[in-house]
Amino acid sequence: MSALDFSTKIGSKRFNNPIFTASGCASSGQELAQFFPLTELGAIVTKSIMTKPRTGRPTPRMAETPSGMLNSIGLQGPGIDAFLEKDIPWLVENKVKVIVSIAGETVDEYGVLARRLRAVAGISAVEVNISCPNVENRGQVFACHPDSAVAVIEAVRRNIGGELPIVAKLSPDVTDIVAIASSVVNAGVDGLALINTLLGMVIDTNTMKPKLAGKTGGLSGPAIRPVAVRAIYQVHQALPNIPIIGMGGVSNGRDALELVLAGASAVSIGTASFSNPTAALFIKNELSALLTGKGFNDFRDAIGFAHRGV
Amino acid sequence: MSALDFSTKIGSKRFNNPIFTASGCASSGQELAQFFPLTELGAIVTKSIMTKPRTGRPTPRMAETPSGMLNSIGLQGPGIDAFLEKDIPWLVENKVKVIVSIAGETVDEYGVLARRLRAVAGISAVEVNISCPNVENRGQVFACHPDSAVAVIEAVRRNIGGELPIVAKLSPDVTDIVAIASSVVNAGVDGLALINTLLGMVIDTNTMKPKLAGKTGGLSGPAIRPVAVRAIYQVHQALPNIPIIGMGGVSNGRDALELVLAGASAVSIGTASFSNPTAALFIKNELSALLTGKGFNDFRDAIGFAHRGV
Amino acid sequence: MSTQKINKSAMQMQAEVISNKKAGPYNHIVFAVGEMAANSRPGNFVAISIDGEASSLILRRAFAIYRATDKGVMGGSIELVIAPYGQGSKWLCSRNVGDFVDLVGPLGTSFGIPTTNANTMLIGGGYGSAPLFALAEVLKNRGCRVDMVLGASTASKIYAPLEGKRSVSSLTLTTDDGSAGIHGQISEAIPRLIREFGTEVIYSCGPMGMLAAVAKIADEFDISHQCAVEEAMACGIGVCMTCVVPIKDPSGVKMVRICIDGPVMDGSQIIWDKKDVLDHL
Amino acid sequence: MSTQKINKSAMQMQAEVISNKKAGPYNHIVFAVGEMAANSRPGNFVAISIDGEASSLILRRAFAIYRATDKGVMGGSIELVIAPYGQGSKWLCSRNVGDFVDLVGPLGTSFGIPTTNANTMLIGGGYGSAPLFALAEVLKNRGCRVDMVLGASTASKIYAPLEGKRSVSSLTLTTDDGSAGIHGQISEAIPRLIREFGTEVIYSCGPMGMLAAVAKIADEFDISHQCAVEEAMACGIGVCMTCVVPIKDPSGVKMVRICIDGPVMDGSQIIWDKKDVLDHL
Ligand SMILES: Cc1cc2nc3c(=O)[nH]c(=O)nc-3n(C[C@H](O)[C@H](O)[C@H](O)COP(=O)(O)OP(=O)(O)OC[C@H]3O[C@@H](n4cnc5c(N)ncnc54)[C@H](O)[C@@H]3O)c2cc1C
Ligand SMILES: Cc1cc2nc3c(=O)[nH]c(=O)nc-3n(C[C@H](O)[C@H](O)[C@H](O)COP(=O)(O)OP(=O)(O)OC[C@H]3O[C@@H](n4cnc5c(N)ncnc54)[C@H](O)[C@@H]3O)c2cc1C
Ligand SMILES: Cc1cc2nc3c(=O)[nH]c(=O)nc-3n(C[C@H](O)[C@H](O)[C@H](O)COP(=O)(O)O)c2cc1C
Ligand SMILES: Cc1cc2nc3c(=O)[nH]c(=O)nc-3n(C[C@H](O)[C@H](O)[C@H](O)COP(=O)(O)O)c2cc1C
Ligand code: FES
Ligand code: FES
Repeated sequence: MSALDFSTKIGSKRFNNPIFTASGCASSGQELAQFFPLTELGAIVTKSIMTKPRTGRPTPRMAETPSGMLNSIGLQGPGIDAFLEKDIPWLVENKVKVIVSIAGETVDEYGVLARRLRAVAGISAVEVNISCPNVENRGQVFACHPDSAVAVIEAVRRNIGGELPIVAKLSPDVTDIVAIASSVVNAGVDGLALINTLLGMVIDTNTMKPKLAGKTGGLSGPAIRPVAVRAIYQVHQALPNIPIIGMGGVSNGRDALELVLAGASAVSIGTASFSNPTAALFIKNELSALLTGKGFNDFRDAIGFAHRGV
Repeated sequence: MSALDFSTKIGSKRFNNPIFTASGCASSGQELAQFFPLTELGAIVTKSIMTKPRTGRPTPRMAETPSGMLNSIGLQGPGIDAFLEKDIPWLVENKVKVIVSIAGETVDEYGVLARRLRAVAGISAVEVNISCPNVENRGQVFACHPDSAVAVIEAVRRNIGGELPIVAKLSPDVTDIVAIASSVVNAGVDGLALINTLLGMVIDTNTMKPKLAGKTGGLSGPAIRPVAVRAIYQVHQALPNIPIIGMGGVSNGRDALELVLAGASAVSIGTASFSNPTAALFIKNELSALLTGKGFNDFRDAIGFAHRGV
Repeated sequence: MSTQKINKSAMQMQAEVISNKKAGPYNHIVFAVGEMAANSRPGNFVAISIDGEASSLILRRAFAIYRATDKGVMGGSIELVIAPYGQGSKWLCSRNVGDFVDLVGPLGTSFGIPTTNANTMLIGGGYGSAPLFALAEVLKNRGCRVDMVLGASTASKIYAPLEGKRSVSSLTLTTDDGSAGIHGQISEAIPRLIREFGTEVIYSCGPMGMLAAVAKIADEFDISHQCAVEEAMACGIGVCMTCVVPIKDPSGVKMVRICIDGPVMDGSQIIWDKKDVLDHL
Repeated sequence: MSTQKINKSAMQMQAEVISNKKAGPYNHIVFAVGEMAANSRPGNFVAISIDGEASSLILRRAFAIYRATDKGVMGGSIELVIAPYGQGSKWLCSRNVGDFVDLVGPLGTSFGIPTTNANTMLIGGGYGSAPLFALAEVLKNRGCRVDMVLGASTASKIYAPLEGKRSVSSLTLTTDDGSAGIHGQISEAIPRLIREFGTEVIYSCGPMGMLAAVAKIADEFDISHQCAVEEAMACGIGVCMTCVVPIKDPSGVKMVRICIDGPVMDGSQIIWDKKDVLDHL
């Protein structure tokens, strides 16, 4: 059995392996470094950052659900300046591959964020979060409509310049995800991140009120994996040449393989890191063993394999 | 503690209690009758029936998922003639309250089905399934777009005549469920059924192919409950006077109460009956005890309680 | 409620594990089920909940009844033979004596018994041999000749307990790897045996591929064939429509639920080739 | 990897249950944790996985360390005091000696210890008293006066084991129903006790409502107040941002993660009134 070539590509950038963290589920990396060397992962995708510091939503911000959880963080973060000053240097210094996730309230803000990133050395891609459900009104979820999604991507593309791959992160809460995906691909993204959380709610039957202070929250974890696999499969079928960073309920190597077979070029680990701080590393090792066991020599041969004959 | 008035209303029809079966999860009732008297339930909602006998999809038709399952039955059924001849008489004879679910491939078919039902004695409502994900193309999911949803409802309303309440069953796989709900309410439905299954997929990592013969399937069970609660809450907030038959992952009295507090006037039990043949009866009893324990004298006071102050 | 026929003697209960023993690669587990045992016939199955209330595994698993004993020291009991394969069966195989499981049964159709004595052949693959031993006993009591043929990939996977052999006139083993009995697939050995024993009725239970091969042979010899089929089951009680197999029908194909119209079905009625089915959908 | 400071001595391990005993309405459980014990300080907590791999409960539960023993017969151990409340805590309370649980710890900040001897008051509500006994021991060894005040809704819910009382100068109990100690809420009794004992530093742990009341009193008396707060936690290691509490900040409100910047925090910095927070969001 020859060694597995485990590397993958998003746009022009190559990653040593396809296991990434999911935005918002590894903060900016340092918190996990006690548990394993972050350089073991393909990349750390940082928590979506906005232009200004942001307090986020009041608590409670989470509710456990069957095989999943709701969160309503509301994009709490230090703002792009503090982020670039404090978080990025630590990652770069420690040779961690970084994908920076950005989020804005307006199309212009995305442009501003992209411009701030253009000069930053050491980052490998930008993930444009246009699908966060934890914002005051659903109208702000740009990924709900092709027009608004395209407007954001164009603002980012205009401002970022150079070679940095642009990945658009989409929401599953739409009537036709393939249509949204096609529109951002036409607008020039280099990759897609699928899927963000599903909009959900839990009502506390003791208090008889919504459990989250923000009422609704984003559903993540194993519960949503079938929705993620479906979305990745549909989009890969329609757009086979666009790399997809897949995510949604992956908690072991088998799950990761499922997303890869559906069409993911990389797999991000989100909620699983909450149950298990070393989840991403463990999943990477399991996936590698599974692929080798199935006779794959090159990870890239497995991408979208479920679409092809055996 | 005074006795609980557990009755509920959908349109002009009164039901003894708010626990129903979910369409497709109790076949046409007889199968469950060994386990408890069906008259104990508010109503049996029968499996969606089409004009002609229908073979449905090939097997495998199901895949278990974390806290849920996918199904891809493809609306197998005997067709409206055999259904009215064999299944309905048994239910009526045994004094079971029946809500008939109908599904068509075209707007006209829904009209034909409605006309066939208009003369049938002993049924309490018609549930119009415009949201089955297990059809050959997603274009057939009428509930995906307000126009097609309204066209179906108008065809049913025109053909059914009389007093029979019309309930539209909606899909959560849309960008804006409130918009779809509003459009069918304007078209004259008496109630809404929320939610049908979410479109999902499982890939078998042994065969490296989609596990279901039909590739995609509908996701049901506790995994989707937060999505159901959110959909019911949103729609009840926008349309507080329209009765909602809530469903999605209810497996005990607490779950049922959660949907009621969100705005459901009745709760249908689906996948839970697969794990537990007596689930519906048990849930009815638990819900009744919970409501009484919280001091409710009238079930209807609890409907949508999470929207109001305590 | 009048005229309810489906799932007629089924009940749901908490059944106590009264024995759980390794038997080669299988676990042989005995449950105290009281009066349920009296209603259990060879071919019936039970459906068991897995892993408690907080489990993410929400569906029951179906298991063929290996043997039902109406009256014993512990009252009625049923026995199952389980291959620890995935999460559900492994959980069940790790139950201890004294544990309770949530069990629904008996479910499904049972094997039809000839009204006159006949030469019968019982063909089992893997854990599929489980329900055949109780069947053999019933057939023998009816005065039938019972020839049993059990196949598996390798010797250790053949489930054939000593006491099960009492009721059979002959026992033939086949293994794909030749580690026991006849070398080769079970279906290769059967035609010769049918001729040798003058078989008039075939009963089979095992993987669908094996059943299909047996059905073809039964058809060639024009002898009746009852087989216990398997398909992914969500409910086990006829309400979900997931467990269907395609059977021949004037209109082309009809899908029938194997949890209530099976698992025992007439092999000649089943459309075994998936391609033939797809053409009709 | 350079300069990594967060979760500095945290590790993930399979910890064996070496004792599990009922203590009134609580369970007192001891785990063998090896070297983890040496790094555990009063105020730290551990996060434990619930119910195995097939569970639908995917998040860990956090528990304050009641006591850590560096070297014992079984090597290092930690002790927890758990109220069986919902699915997670009930599962944990039903573990048997010899079972293993997946445990991450020690996590979070610990109580700050005065550098000079001071008059300290330790205020605990419900299972919130758990970490205070180990703290009392440390404070006493530093030469501090330690007055302990424990409150609960009713007598049986006060967790105050005999051996825990060794390190305290005085122990006052309060119950909402008057079934033991002073009748009334814990916060009503405190002002008088502060005056009586000349308290200079307050440590508190318990329900947020109680902590808020204590914070108000500490503010009135202008004495320092360290409290161990609670908020719904998804990860326990600082990556998810669910567990925040609002603290005062030049810009208005800042949300800090109590799993890494807490659970022990400066009571005077916390914005206790939810309304004040909402106004700032
Ligand atoms: C009518 C009926 C009777 C059955 N009787 C028995 C019985 O007597 N004894 C028994 O052990 N099982 C029996 N089964 C199978 C049983 O219901 C479960 O499918 C099996 O125990 C695996 O469940 P799991 O949770 O362990 O695995 P899952 O993770 O649920 O895996 C199920 C999948 O594995 C396949 N599979 C199941 N078992 C095996 C195996 N041994 N080798 C290879 N693939 C397998 C199935 O086809 C299915 O695709 C029966 C099934 C049916 C429908
Ligand atoms: C830093 C920290 C330290 C903790 N230390 C302890 C400890 O030492 N001992 C301990 O028993 N628990 C402790 N907890 C609480 C513990 O983490 C769990 O929340 C608790 O065990 C309930 O979990 P569950 O799965 O049983 O209930 P769930 O079903 O998860 O219910 C959790 C909900 O119940 C509330 N709740 C939790 N416990 C109680 C209770 N006893 N009475 C009333 N409401 C309650 C919570 O606020 C939450 O809303 C601590 C929590 C944190 C964040
Ligand atoms: C607590 C939490 C915070 C999240 N924050 C972000 C975020 O800031 N930006 C983003 O694009 N996605 C965010 N997500 C979504 C995840 O990146 C991921 O898309 C989703 O959780 C599905 O993956 P999972 O099931 O593996 O968690 C967040 C998810 C969780 C659970
Ligand atoms: C096996 C199966 C078959 C179903 N068939 C139908 C159907 O024929 N018509 C329909 O409107 N909904 C159908 N549904 C959807 C259910 O009625 C229900 O909306 C959904 O399963 C969510 O509820 P649950 O989580 O309680 O199962 C089916 C669901 C399942 C699991
Ligand atoms: S398993 Fe549900 S109908 Fe057979
Ligand atoms: S619990 Fe996740 S950041 Fe604190």
